[in-house]
Order: sequence, then C-alpha cells, then structure tokens
Amino acid sequence: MGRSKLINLISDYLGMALALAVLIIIFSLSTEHFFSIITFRTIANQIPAAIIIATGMTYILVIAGIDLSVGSVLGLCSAVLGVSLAHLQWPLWAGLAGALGVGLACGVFNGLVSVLWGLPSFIVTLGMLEIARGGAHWVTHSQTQYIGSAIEPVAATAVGGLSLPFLVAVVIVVVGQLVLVRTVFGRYLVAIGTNEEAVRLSGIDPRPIKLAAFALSGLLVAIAAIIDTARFQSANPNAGTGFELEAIAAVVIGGTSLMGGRGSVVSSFFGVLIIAVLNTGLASIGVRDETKRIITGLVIVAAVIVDQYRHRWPWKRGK
Amino acid sequence: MGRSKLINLISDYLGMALALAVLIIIFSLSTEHFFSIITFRTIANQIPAAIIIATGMTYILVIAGIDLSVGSVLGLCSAVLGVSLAHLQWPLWAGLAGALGVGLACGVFNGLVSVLWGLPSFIVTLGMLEIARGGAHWVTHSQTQYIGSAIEPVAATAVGGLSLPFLVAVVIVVVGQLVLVRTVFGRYLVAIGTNEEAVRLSGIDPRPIKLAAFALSGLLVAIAAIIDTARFQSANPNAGTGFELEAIAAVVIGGTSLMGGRGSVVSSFFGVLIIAVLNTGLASIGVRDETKRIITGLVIVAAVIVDQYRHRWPWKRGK
Amino acid sequence: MDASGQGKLLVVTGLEKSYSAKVLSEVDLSIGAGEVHALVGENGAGKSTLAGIVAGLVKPDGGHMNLNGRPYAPRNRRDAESSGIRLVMQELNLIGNLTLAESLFFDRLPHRLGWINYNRLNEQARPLLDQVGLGELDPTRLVSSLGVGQQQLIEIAVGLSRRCDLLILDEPTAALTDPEIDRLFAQIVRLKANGVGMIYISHRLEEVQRVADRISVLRDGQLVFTRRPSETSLEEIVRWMVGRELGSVVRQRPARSGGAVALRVRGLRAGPAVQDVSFEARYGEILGFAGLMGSGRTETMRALYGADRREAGQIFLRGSDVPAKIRTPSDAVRRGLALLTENRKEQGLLLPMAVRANISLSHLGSISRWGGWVQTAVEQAVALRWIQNLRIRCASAEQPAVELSGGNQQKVVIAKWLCRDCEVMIFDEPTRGIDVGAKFEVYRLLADLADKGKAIIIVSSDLKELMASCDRIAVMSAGRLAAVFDRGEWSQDAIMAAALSGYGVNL
Amino acid sequence: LTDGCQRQASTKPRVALIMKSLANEFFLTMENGARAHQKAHPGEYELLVNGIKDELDVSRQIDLVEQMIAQRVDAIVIAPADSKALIAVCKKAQDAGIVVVNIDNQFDAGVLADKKAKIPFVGPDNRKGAKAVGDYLAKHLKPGDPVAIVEGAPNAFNAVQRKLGFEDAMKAAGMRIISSQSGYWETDKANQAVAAMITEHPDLKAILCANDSMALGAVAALRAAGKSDQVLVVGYDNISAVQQLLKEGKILATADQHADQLAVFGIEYALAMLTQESTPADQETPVDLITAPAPGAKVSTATN
Ligand SMILES: Nc1ncnc2c1ncn2[C@@H]1O[C@H](COP(=O)(O)OP(=O)(O)OP(=O)(O)O)[C@@H](O)[C@H]1O
Ligand SMILES: Nc1ncnc2c1ncn2[C@@H]1O[C@H](COP(=O)(O)OP(=O)(O)OP(=O)(O)O)[C@@H](O)[C@H]1O
Ligand SMILES: [Mg+2]
Ligand SMILES: [Mg+2]
Repeated sequence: MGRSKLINLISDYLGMALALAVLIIIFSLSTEHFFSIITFRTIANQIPAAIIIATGMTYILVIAGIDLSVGSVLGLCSAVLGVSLAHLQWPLWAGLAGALGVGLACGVFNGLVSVLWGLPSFIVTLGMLEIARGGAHWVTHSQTQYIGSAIEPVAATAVGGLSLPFLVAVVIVVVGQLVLVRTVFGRYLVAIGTNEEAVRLSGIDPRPIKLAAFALSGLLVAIAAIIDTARFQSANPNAGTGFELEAIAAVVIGGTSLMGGRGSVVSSFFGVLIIAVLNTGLASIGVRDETKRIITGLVIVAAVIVDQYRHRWPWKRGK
Repeated sequence: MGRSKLINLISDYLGMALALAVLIIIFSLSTEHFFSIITFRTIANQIPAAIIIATGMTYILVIAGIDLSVGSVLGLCSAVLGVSLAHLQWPLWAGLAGALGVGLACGVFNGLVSVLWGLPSFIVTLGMLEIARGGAHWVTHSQTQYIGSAIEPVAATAVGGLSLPFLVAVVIVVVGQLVLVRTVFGRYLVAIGTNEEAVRLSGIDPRPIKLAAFALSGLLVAIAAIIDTARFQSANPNAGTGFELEAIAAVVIGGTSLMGGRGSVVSSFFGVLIIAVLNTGLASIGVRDETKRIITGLVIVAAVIVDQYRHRWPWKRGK
Repeated sequence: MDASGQGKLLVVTGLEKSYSAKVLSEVDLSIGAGEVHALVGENGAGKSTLAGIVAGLVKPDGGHMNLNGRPYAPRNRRDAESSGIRLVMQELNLIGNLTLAESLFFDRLPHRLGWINYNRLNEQARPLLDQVGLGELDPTRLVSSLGVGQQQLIEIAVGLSRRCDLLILDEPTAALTDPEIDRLFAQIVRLKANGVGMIYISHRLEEVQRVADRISVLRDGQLVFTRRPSETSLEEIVRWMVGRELGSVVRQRPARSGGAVALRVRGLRAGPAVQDVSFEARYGEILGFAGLMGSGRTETMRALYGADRREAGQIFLRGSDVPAKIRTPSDAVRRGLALLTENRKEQGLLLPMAVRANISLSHLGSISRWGGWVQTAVEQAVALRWIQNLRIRCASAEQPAVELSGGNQQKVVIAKWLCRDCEVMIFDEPTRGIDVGAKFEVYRLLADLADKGKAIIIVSSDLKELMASCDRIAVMSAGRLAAVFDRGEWSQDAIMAAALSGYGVNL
Repeated sequence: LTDGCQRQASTKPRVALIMKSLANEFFLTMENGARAHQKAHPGEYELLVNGIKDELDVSRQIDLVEQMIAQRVDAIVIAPADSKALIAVCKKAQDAGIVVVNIDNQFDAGVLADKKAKIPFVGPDNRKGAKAVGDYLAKHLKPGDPVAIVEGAPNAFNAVQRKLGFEDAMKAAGMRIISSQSGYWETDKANQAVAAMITEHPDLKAILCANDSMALGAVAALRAAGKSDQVLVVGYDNISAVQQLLKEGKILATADQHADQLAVFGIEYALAMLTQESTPADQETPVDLITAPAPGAKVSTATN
C-alpha cells in the first residue's frame, strides 16, 4: 500500500473518529462516571446487533436501494427463535437455523419482488415491514417468549472481556468491508449503485447481484436477531421497532450515499458507534426525553454536515 | 384537449380507480354495514389531513427528495396550536398563524439545510423527525392539550354534509395538480427530479426551487395539523407518529416515483383513498391486528406491482 | 472463421424493426472477415438500431442473421459477445465510481474465489490505456474524473481489449481530435490484419473514406447504397444520405471583422485543467476553440459559465470594466451567457421528458403568463418550429427525449439554447453525433446568429469544421491558451503545432 | 378473515371493543378474554375487536371510533390511548345513541366535565397497584437506599400513574430516587437507560419498571454488567415471560391487573347499560401483587 493510500485511508475515517472523540470528551466532562471501562463495555455489549444490521444496510444503500424492513424482520426472526426454543423446546441449533432461514427468506422476498417487477425497494420493504411485524405477533401470539439459559451459549464471553456477539460483529464488519472493496461481488454492487443501466449493457445481469444483497441483508438481520434475543434471553414480538431508521441514520452518518454507488462498512461502524455513544451519554446525563430527541436530531444533521466537508465530490458540484 | 389526451388522462387513473373499486366490493361483500353513506362520510372526514400531507410529499418526491419529518412536524404544529389556545388563551387566528408559522419554519429548515450543504433530504428530515417530536413534547410538557370548542369553527360542516377540511383538501389537490403540470414552478420541480445537473446548467438555479418545495410541504403539514387538531379538539404531542411512512406509501401507491421526475397529486389522492378504505374495511371486519398488518403490507406491494404494469418505463428496465 | 475471406463473417437479411414508426425495413448487409464496413446515414436513419440488433441489445421484429454460416439470434449482449461480436456504443455507458482499470475489465475482473487481484488488473490495464493514447493516466483513477473525449477512448479500449470476430464501432470519433483518431485507425488496421470484421458508424465522411473497405448508406431505415470508397465520391454519398444536393458539406464563412468586445476573460484558473486563460470574444464573430483532447477547453468554458468553481480570473461582459459576478450558471444566463454542454445525456437532457419540455426548459419564463402559468399552445408552437428548423426526427413533440437517436438528441439540446436569446453563446462540441446535413444547418444557424450581432464560441474537436466556420480560432494546449489565429492566418499545421506546444514532445 | 365476526343480521347487540396497542401482550390477553367471553355467551351479543398499531397512534384510534359509529354498533368499550384526545369522539358516539364504556385508562375528569359527558370507567387503579409493588420492594431495602425508576411513555396516563405509585411507596419508605428515565415501554430502550444508570450510579439498589417488558431489558443490562445479585428489579403487568424470572428471583415482584377480565367487565357493564338504560357508577377492578412463589407460601390471589 502506497503512502498516499495510507493517508487517504486515515483521512477517510478521521472525520468520524474526531466526531466520536468530541462526543466522548463532552460526555466525560459532563458526567462523573461516563469515561470508564464499564461504559465502553456496556456500549460494546449493546451495539453488535446494530453493527450487523448496519453492515447489511450499507450494502443495500450502495446499490441505491433501501431496506425498511430490518426492524420488523428482526422481530420476526427473534419471535421464531423464541417460540422454537421456549415453546416447541427445539434444540438450540434448530432454533438458530430456523431464525436464519426466516431472515434469509424475508431478504429473498424483498429482493425477488423488487428485482422481478422492478419495484423501488422502498415500497417493497415497507410492505415487508408490515408483513414481518404481523408475522412476529402471529407467531408469538403477541407474547414475549422467555427463553432463559437455553440461549446463553450465544452470548458467552469470549476473549478479553469482549462478548462473542461483539467479536462476531467486528468480524462481519471487517469481512464486509473487504468484500465491498476487494471482491468482484463488491465492485458489482458499487457499479450497480452508480449506473445500473451501464452494468446491464456490460453484459452483466444486475438482478441476481441485487437479490444477493437483499438476501444478505436478511441473513445479517437474522444474526442480529439471535444476538439480541440472547442478550435479553427473551423474544419480544415488538423487538426492533424503529431500527430501520436508526440503521439508515448510522449508515448515512458514516458517509454512505443514499443515491448509491458509494459506501463503506467501516464508516457505518463508526456511525453506529456515534449513535450509541450519544444515546449512552445522554442517558448518563439523564436529561429529559424531549431534550434527548432534539439533541439526537441535531447531532444526526451536524454529523452529516461535517462529513460533507471531508469529501466534497468535485464532479458533483451542483448537488 | 385532444381525444388521445383524454384517453391518456382516463387511463392514468383507471388502474387506481379499479383497485379502489375492487377493495370496496370486497369489503361490502364481507361485512354488512360497510357499504353505506355513513361509511363514506366517515372516510371523507378522516382523510383530509392525509391528503394534504400527501400533496406536499408528492412535490418532495418529484424532486427526488423525501420528507420523513411530516409526522413529527404535524405533532409540533398541533402542540403549538394546542398550547397557544388551551394554555396561553390566544385568539384562534393567532394560534392558527403560530401553527402555520412553525410548519413553514420546519419546512424551510429542511430545505435550507439540504440545499445549502447539499445533503440528502432523507437524513436532514430524519434529524427533523427527532427535533420536531422533541419540540412537541417540550412545548406541551408531554401532555395532551384539550382545546374544546375554541377550535370548533375550523371543523365546521360546509356544503352537502362535507366538512370544511375535506373541501380544503380537495381544493389543495386540484390546485396542487394544476401547479405541478401547468406552471413553470411545477415544470422545474419535475425537471429537477429528472436531472438536476441539466437544470442547473440550463441556467436555472435549482436551490430556491427545492427550498420552496420543502417550505410548501411544511406549510401543508401545518394545515393538516390544524385540521386534525380541530377534529380531535385536542393536541397530542404524539400526533402524527408514523405518518411519514404512511404518506410515502400512499404517494408511491399512486405511482409517483421515488427516483424523482414523475408524480401526480391526483394519483396520490387515490393512494390515500386506497389506504383509508383498506383501513376502514379491515376495521369493519374486525380481523386480528397481526392479520391486518400482513394484509396491509401485501396490498401495498400488490398495488405497486399492478401500477408497474400500467406504465413500464422502457429505459428503466433494470431498476 | 473462413480464412480465405471469401465466405462472409456476418450476413444480415431482411432485418425489420419498428417502434412507434418503422425504423428498419428489409435491411440486407454483409461483413467479411477483415473487412471494415462503414455505415452512414442521417440522424435517426437507424444505424444504432441496426448495430444494437447485431450486438444483441435490440430484438428485431423480422429477418435473420447468419454468423460464420450458422444462424445467429443473440438473446442479449452476453450472448453476442460469446459469439464473438462486440459493440462500442454511441452513448457513453461508463460507471463513474469505478477506476479506469475496473471499467476496462468490468465483466472479467481477474480474481481468485471472487477476490480481485488488483496488481494484475492494473498491470493489464496499462497496455490497453497505452493503445488508445491514455497511457499517462493512472489506472486507479476514477472514470468520473475524465472528460467526455477520454471517456470515449476508454469505451473504445474496452471494445479493443477482447478477442472478437466482429467489432462494431458506433460513432467512436465524435468527441475525438485528430491524433486520437489516427491512433484509433492504427488499431483498426491492426485488427483488420488479424481478420476481425468491423462495422464502422460515423458522420465524418472523410474518415469513413479513409478506413472503410465498403460504405453503405442507410436512409429512413432502408439500405439504399453500398460501394467501395474508390467507386464513389463524398458528394454521391451525401446525396444518397439526404436524398438531395447539399453543395459543399461545410460552407466557408466569408471573412468579416467582429464588432465590440462582448466577453473578456482574464487570468482564468480552475483546477489543473485551466491555467491562466485570457481571451476575448466580439459581437458578430464566431470564435473557435481548438486543442487536443483534455487540453482544458471544456473546463475553461464551464469555469467562465460558473458551472465549476473558479480559483482565479475575472470575466467582463459588454465591454464593461467591472468584472461580472458569475458564480452559478443562473448568474451567467441572467447576464446573457449560454453554454451548451458536451455531455448531452448527463448534463443536457431531461431524458424521460418530452422533446417539447426539453426545448422550452431554458426559457419557460417567456412563454408563461400570470407569473408562471405555462402557455402550452405557445410552448407547443415553439417546439414544433425548432423541430422543423433542425429537422429533429421524432414521432411528435411529446416523444420522450430518451427515445430519440443520438444525433437528434443533440439537436434537441441545441434547440434549447437557440430559442433563448443570449448575447454570448458557447457551444461545446455542438455537432457531436450530428449528420452532415444537420451540421450544415447548425453552422448556418450559428452564422446567422453571429450576423445578428451575437458573440458565438464553438469548442470542437473537428478542426476542419472550425476552420471553415470561425472568424478566429483560439488553440489550447495543456490548460493554457497557446495561440489565437485570425481567419487567413491559420493552417492545419500551425494549429496542430500550437495544440502540441504545451506537452513537450511525445504526443 | 371473518374470525371473530359473526355476521348475520340479528337483534343481538353489537359491541365494539377498541383497544390500545394490540402489539402489547397485556391488551392481547384482554382481547382473548373478551373473545372467550363472547364464545361462552354467543346468544347475548356480537363482538367486534379493533386496535391500533402502537400506543402513539392516537388519531388512528379516533378513526376507529368514528368507523364504529358509522357501523352503528350498539356499544363501544374503549381503552383510550390518550385520556383527553378521545373524549370528543366518544361524546359524539354517545350523542349518536351508542353506549360508551371506558376501561383500562381513565378519561380526564376535567375534559369530561367541559364536554358535559358522562362516561363510566371500569378498570384498575394503576397508582395503587404500583404503590403495592413499591411497598413490597421497600421491605427488601434499607431506608436511604438509592433506587431508580424506568417510566413508560411519558404522556401515557397509566405511565404517569405508575410512576406516581412508585414514588409514593419509595417516599413513604424513605428511599432516594436518584434517576427516573423513560423506556417508552420497550425492552431495548429500557435496557439502554438502565445500562447507563448503573454505570452512573454504581451503588444503585433497585430499579422500578413501569412494565414487565422494560423489566426484561433491565435484567439483561444487570446481567451484562454482572450486577444481577446487587440490584433488585420490579415490574408491572405480570406477562407470561416474567414467570420464570420471578421464580429465579431476577425479578422481585410485579402487578397483575387481570387483563383477561378487564375487557369482560367492560363488556358486561355495557350490556347491563343497554338493558337497564341507566348509568351506573365507576367500577374499580382488582390489581394483585405477584411475587416470587416462595416455597409453600401462596402470595398471589390471581384468578387466571
Ligand atoms: N426505444 C425507442 N423507442 C422509440 N423509438 C426509438 C427508440 N430507439 C430508437 N428509436 C427511433 O428509431 C430511429 C432510429 O434510431 P437510431 O438510434 O438507430 O438512429 P441512428 O441512425 O443511430 O441516428 P444517429 O446518427 O442520430 O445516432 C429514431 O427515429 C429513433 O427515434
Ligand atoms: N470533473 C473532473 N474532475 C477532475 N478532472 C477533470 C474533470 N473533468 C475534466 N477533468 C480533466 O481535466 C482535463 C481537461 O478536460 P476537458 O474536458 O476540459 O478537456 P477538453 O479539451 O474539453 O477535451 P475533451 O472534452 O475532448 O475531453 C482532462 O485531463 C480531464 O481529465
Ligand atoms: Mg446512432
Ligand atoms: Mg471537451
């Protein structure tokens, strides 16, 4: 790797890292216990699901799509896992397989419908948002399923005080980023998001690639669902409500374009971190809810404005 | 108007009208009390706010933007109206002016920020979603404001059993559609959504036009807020939660493209009607909530698939 | 492949295609191995459609094709390519966010288990870039940072990069200057020697005569004429194309002296492509801008028009001493400047919108009343007038621009600016992809505008055109203004020498 | 499709049950209770159940009431999502000759007076219930111990009532409430809030959650921080998922409002009003304290 590439790499994440640092400093100064190992371990414990969902969402945004169903699908996968373990008394592996299968199926549905009929993914996944949430309630009869220790192995602590879910999330981010920038599949995703027609004219069928992106997003959501279910040791049919906008916010804060063709999984990771630190910090201060919301909104907008200054794309001057 | 134009016009709305008719027939057959004047008057009474918001949203989608803040801004405008009438005892006109001003200000904020920094409106309005909702809770101290008869004049019944709000909504749809298809402003909106760079290089500054679209959307949301507040005679800080996705769904069902450059206010009106009839019909049958959600999701997707067959855009095959 | 060259590589018989109207009817065509078969014809004659059918992009309504003696009916482009047929399209279809190397090898990125080998990719890309004269560019550069001419060369490089039996080049030279064209022709000769057959579509008839083994003329979707270049003449080809006598293809502009200074540019700088450019344009004259590809002509015009950020430089209008405040294109237009961009698809047209709406876009204000109510009847009339004036071939004024042929799209963009009355009009590659008849028409219109007292600036890669129609020619080289010639002072050699002056030796 | 909807024209009264969030187990139990009751008394009335997506969707609930008026049902039993905003439309229903009974979440008295409306209330006293839970918790704490409250959605009437009940109990026992944040009824949000609370207040002794879903989130946060043994958690609602946690001692206590009976009380009440044409007084329904079933001791009086 050349020197200029290294500099590029650093500058890519410098803005995010700075924003993060500023937030941490502000919160550390304004509350007594924020700056501590416990806080960071708490955050590390809370974000794996968000990170994994954001990775899938990055792929979807890169192809100029959007996935509004992630929250509901998370709820549905969690519900399936919960019912199969708590109610049907399946073995753990079967429950996990069921959840993954359901997530994959939802992703494939999103992908197939939008690819086959050429529909905007916004509307297809909006439909799926309703369908999957309905499904989650239908499976659980709207009752939270308490699973207990049957699912404990999933949340087991691994090396260095970091939980298995966190490590899984980190691996997914690293692999996800490498796949995006270094593999044929990843380049096809970027190309489709930039100019789908040109991809088609190059003799490459964009449809299976888009389908794969949605399927992958579904699968990642299922993994996130498993992690969250293990964390709460229970499956709530309402789990994941509102995750879709949160995930998109994180990804966009990370600098991924909603117009497609540009995105980075690592930046999305930073985006998730920023939101998590913000949430935790505001909770530590214990400000009133409405203040929290106002601050959150302002930070989302501010983060994107800051990011804008970092990479103004010269040939998109007009935008 | 030439004959072929007339045919075009009819075929434009035929799909929607048919879908609507099918829904009405299904519900009339499955419940006894659905098909009645009262039902339709009830629907007419319920939808003005949704129609007005959908009109603004159509404009935003036409310029390839999106406005996620409509629900929250509705809540904020309603809160301001409620507090100024119920708590501060302002005269009605002052309260209305306040609400309209707040809505306009929110729209201008959305527009200014996204235009000045060239940010995607998705993220700016997502920020506004949080800010305005926080603001609504802050203004009302999270308490529903009961206004009572002070606001009654707004919801007063006008001609033919149709309420003033419904008439206002219809006027807004008609004017909105004419502005979109017959005025320079409307033409610019469509052109910007089609190819903003080409518009810019044609010597037309797209920024004030986009700003105007967002401001207009904000103002229309304020009008919707006033109507809803009058209907409930009270202002709830949570009013409008989730309206954004509902409004977008209605507009997209109406055939407006999320990619910009194509849209019709009248079609959005049909979209709102379809969703309203669906909701009312499902409530009349009284199916379980999860079934309702699954059906709603399927209908959203189905409606767009049907619409797709009507005008397949040959050069967007891949999308 | 038939090594003797006797048997035909591709034989097309009775090809038919209609959209709303008939586009191709009963077209018979054959290409032998190692033969360059040129296809010429007016805009909208059906050349690109024919090419698209052969390359598997368009489904024919009737007729059949034989490839190497076997029936050939490609289902899609991939199909055609696996049968050894490649197409370089008329319209740019590159993916901006990919690097040059990635674009060159997009459908066969070197990889192991899906993992791209970037070292090998970039290595492979270099010789290819060299072949088309872009050897200096870094293969890891993004495509979107290239000008139209360079992008066109990348497209050509993609076409040249694969082994194929039949290569179709659809107006490859529309945005190229002479050195690139020479280099392309060298490649064509090389491929011919290897037995590759070619269909070569172009509106530049001189170059067609240079490379083609046979020339066919399409008129209104019918193949009306096929000859060897030695058996025919330019005039005859043109007559067959347009069905009437045109006289000299490009009329020489009589010498005339310009009026007062309309536009004065001083010390313009914008990025690496524009370094300290100063010039002036006068009322009543046509000022040409020549230069090699990438010399910074487009960037200069964009910068003075306010489309790009200027780093330095002042612009004076109407002989004023006060620099005009032009920060955005709308500032420029308000002050009487107009710019026709070189990239019609991305920067000029509203593709899905009606031809009518495209033409009226820049002057909607003047055809509306009550502060913004569009008078559709007036709009319709204006559009129809320009459709007639420029002979835009379209089903109606309501046809979406995307359905027009490339040349007709270009005419729509020209019409958009011609009907707005600006004092200083800048045309960047106005005749890109336009047929001879229409070119003549466009230059006549520009001359008329100049005669009416407008200042006209034309950027073109076609030096002969510039020499025929300009009063003065400014030559750019490596981002600087190398020389300005008056009519009578210039010669092709002098202009080329000036164009090369900024680059040292090797170009 | 027609599940729960007997439709042939008959003279049976039609009762519409309009619920708050059907996404909430509590209301689902309520609905199931009502449906079971109707099945058991098929000859007495027809039942039409509708709910809204979540408790924030007030305008949709108002729409539902209007639709039921349009359907000309005979009685509406409603668990209002907002204690003020629904009154105007319920008054409209009454004016249309429909019997209206208010369950679960009591209408605001001031607004009722302003509207000159009389709507009987059948339901539990959330404040009392919460106080009972708090009192039980206090027995396991020492005066002066720091405690925290996780509230429901801040504008919900029962959220406010429960918070007040918790506060009543804690103040009476002399505890220190050092933090009170909203978890919006959600597991996830509560988890975040609690995780921050225990970091910021390492000496925290107990957490009072306004519903059981949030208690689940609190338990998860404690488990993650390794503090399960140091901090006590109480909830509210007695959903099925907390049974096990009660047994394991991870949740100390919760309250049961007999959701399955709540709607039934309302329906019976409405039927009585239809036949007797009179307006009886409000009726309070029982709330039971549920605690870990200590071996041999029967604490719960719940009649599930
Ligand atoms: N998708 C389409 N729908 C309708 N008409 C079309 C479509 N594509 C092409 N046409 C029409 O077919 C005719 C031939 O187009 P074609 O692109 O083949 O012309 P051409 O000879 O390549 O012209 P040019 O020199 O301008 O490139 C044109 O009149 C064009 O309007
Ligand atoms: N958006 C851009 N970003 C970075 N570099 C650019 C951009 N546009 C053009 N360039 C570079 O600027 C130089 C000048 O390009 P310009 O388009 O002005 O040349 P030109 O003389 O008009 O030639 P042509 O248009 O035929 O390519 C080229 O090297 C080109 O690669
Ligand atoms: Mg062509
Ligand atoms: Mg150029």
